[in-house]
Amino acid sequence: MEKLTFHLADFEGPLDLVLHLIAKNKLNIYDIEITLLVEQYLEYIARAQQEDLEIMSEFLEMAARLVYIKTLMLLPRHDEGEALKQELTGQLLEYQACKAIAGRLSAMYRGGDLFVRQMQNIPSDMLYTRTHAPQELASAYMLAAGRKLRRLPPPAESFSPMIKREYVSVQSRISYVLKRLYQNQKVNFYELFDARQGRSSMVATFLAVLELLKDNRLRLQENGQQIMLCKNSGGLD
Amino acid sequence: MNINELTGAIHAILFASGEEISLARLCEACGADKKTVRGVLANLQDKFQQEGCGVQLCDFGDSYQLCSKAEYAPYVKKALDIKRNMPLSQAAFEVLSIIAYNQPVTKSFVEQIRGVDSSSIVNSLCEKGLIQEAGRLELPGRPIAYETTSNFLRCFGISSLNELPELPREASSDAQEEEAPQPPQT
Amino acid sequence: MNINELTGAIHAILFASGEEISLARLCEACGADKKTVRGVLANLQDKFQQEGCGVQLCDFGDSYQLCSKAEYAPYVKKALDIKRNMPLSQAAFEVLSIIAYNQPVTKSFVEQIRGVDSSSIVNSLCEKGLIQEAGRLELPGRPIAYETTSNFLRCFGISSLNELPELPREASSDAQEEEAPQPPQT
Repeated sequence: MEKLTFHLADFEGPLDLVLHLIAKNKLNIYDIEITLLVEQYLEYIARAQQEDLEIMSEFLEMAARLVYIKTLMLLPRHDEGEALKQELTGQLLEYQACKAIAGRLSAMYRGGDLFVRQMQNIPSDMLYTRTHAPQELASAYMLAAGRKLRRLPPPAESFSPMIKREYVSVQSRISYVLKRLYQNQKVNFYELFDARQGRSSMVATFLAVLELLKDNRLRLQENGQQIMLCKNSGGLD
Repeated sequence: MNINELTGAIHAILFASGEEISLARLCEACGADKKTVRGVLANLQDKFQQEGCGVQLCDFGDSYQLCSKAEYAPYVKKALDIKRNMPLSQAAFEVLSIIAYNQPVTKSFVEQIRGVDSSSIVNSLCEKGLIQEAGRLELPGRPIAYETTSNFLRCFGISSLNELPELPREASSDAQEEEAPQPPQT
Repeated sequence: MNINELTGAIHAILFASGEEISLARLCEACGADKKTVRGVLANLQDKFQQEGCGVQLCDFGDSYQLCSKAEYAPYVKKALDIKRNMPLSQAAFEVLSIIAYNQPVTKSFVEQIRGVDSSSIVNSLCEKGLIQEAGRLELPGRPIAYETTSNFLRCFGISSLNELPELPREASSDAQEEEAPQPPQT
């Protein structure tokens, strides 16, 4: 890497720095070569750190994010890594557009050259004469301060866009059930389910059991109130 | 600079200045001598006297000021009065309520609760006679504290601050313990 | 009131008010209908364009304001002893452009796009009167939303947001539909 010719303060933020590195290395913004980017980004941060220790947390956060993406990309299946990379691309494009517009606005700006007047000093009574219900004050106060004061958790739906819906595949639960059976030969049906795993997992487990039954991979045995799962070959009868 | 440009420049200066401005200053800013500038000012004065012009040039000997013509004062007053009586904005209500429930409080207390700069709103509430300065607090920087006025009581139809609606209990108790800015006085 | 008087009155109001004033308020103050007042404003605008006039009429769609002509800025600055005013920073233009194209938006939306804390810039743009509070959004925490002001329009020499430069095509189509944080309101 060539000698540092710029400083952290030259960049508006980590996205700006990433855009700079992408341009410098002629990387494809739609399919970023993450290893190269991480390498250069980290090197840059390390050098900047030597020069001045004041590195904004946002720059470090981006470093962690890039490293995480790189790690995911090393996995045999890197769906999540791809998704995060695309997210980064989207953010970079958005920020690039923002920079472009900012440049154009700055060329249009002539705010410093137009002067307006102060209101003419006319003897005028500015006293507010309308009337309001006192309750308006209380609600305004709750609006202004309530955000920090309220202990009630916000309704769940307000977070719904933020929470990724979790999908558990039936295939993964089939291997889970089989694994339990190979270990223990028989398993309590109910023990396969754990509410803490979430609804999706429970549904998938149930479907997995049905699937295995259909394929004659296991049998159900009625044992009083208990339902036992048995391996087809050499299990209990 | 030709005479038209000079006239424009002097007009612009008088307009933007608001206050009266001395002949010497006009000359210096435009790089013209007194005689020329006086000539331009006389022309401007004539021009403003035409019908359909709302402003006039006041000549105070060796300083000058633009102001609106006296004959239009009733219209000007009416326009500004309408503005005075525009209902408070939501932001203004928020600031007013924070001051009402915590008074006397500083502007920075208000800003810490709202999380945004609120100077201009505080100023306009003062102008409207809904809040007033209540001395300075014994805090670093001796900041100005604000309190509500009697016009505030009238506006909300109550006779004392005790009649302010109660806040939900949780909110008021949390407010004291959580917010960084403590109400500066109790 | 004849048309000359009306023109004078409107001119006087615009001059005295200093800040922008809505068409409705002008009508109410002068007791004239919108069409007539619009006509008078158009005449004033023409008249101000003549040489030797230092001011211009800014049209913000349904409100109006007088301001000095940009060409006379050097003289005004010199006369009023205004130091070379600090130009806006690159960061300020970024924040302004995000707010201008997505308004009303919250501070955290701005920060999501820029990837850095932007509080102090948002506050300083408020102080400069380029943006203002636009109520609170119906989102968790009821965050304050911001919008651009008519002062913003004036500073960029446009009379409505439609006159803003178009977004770069590539980025706008790609970025908006996918990862971009959605504007909190549609």
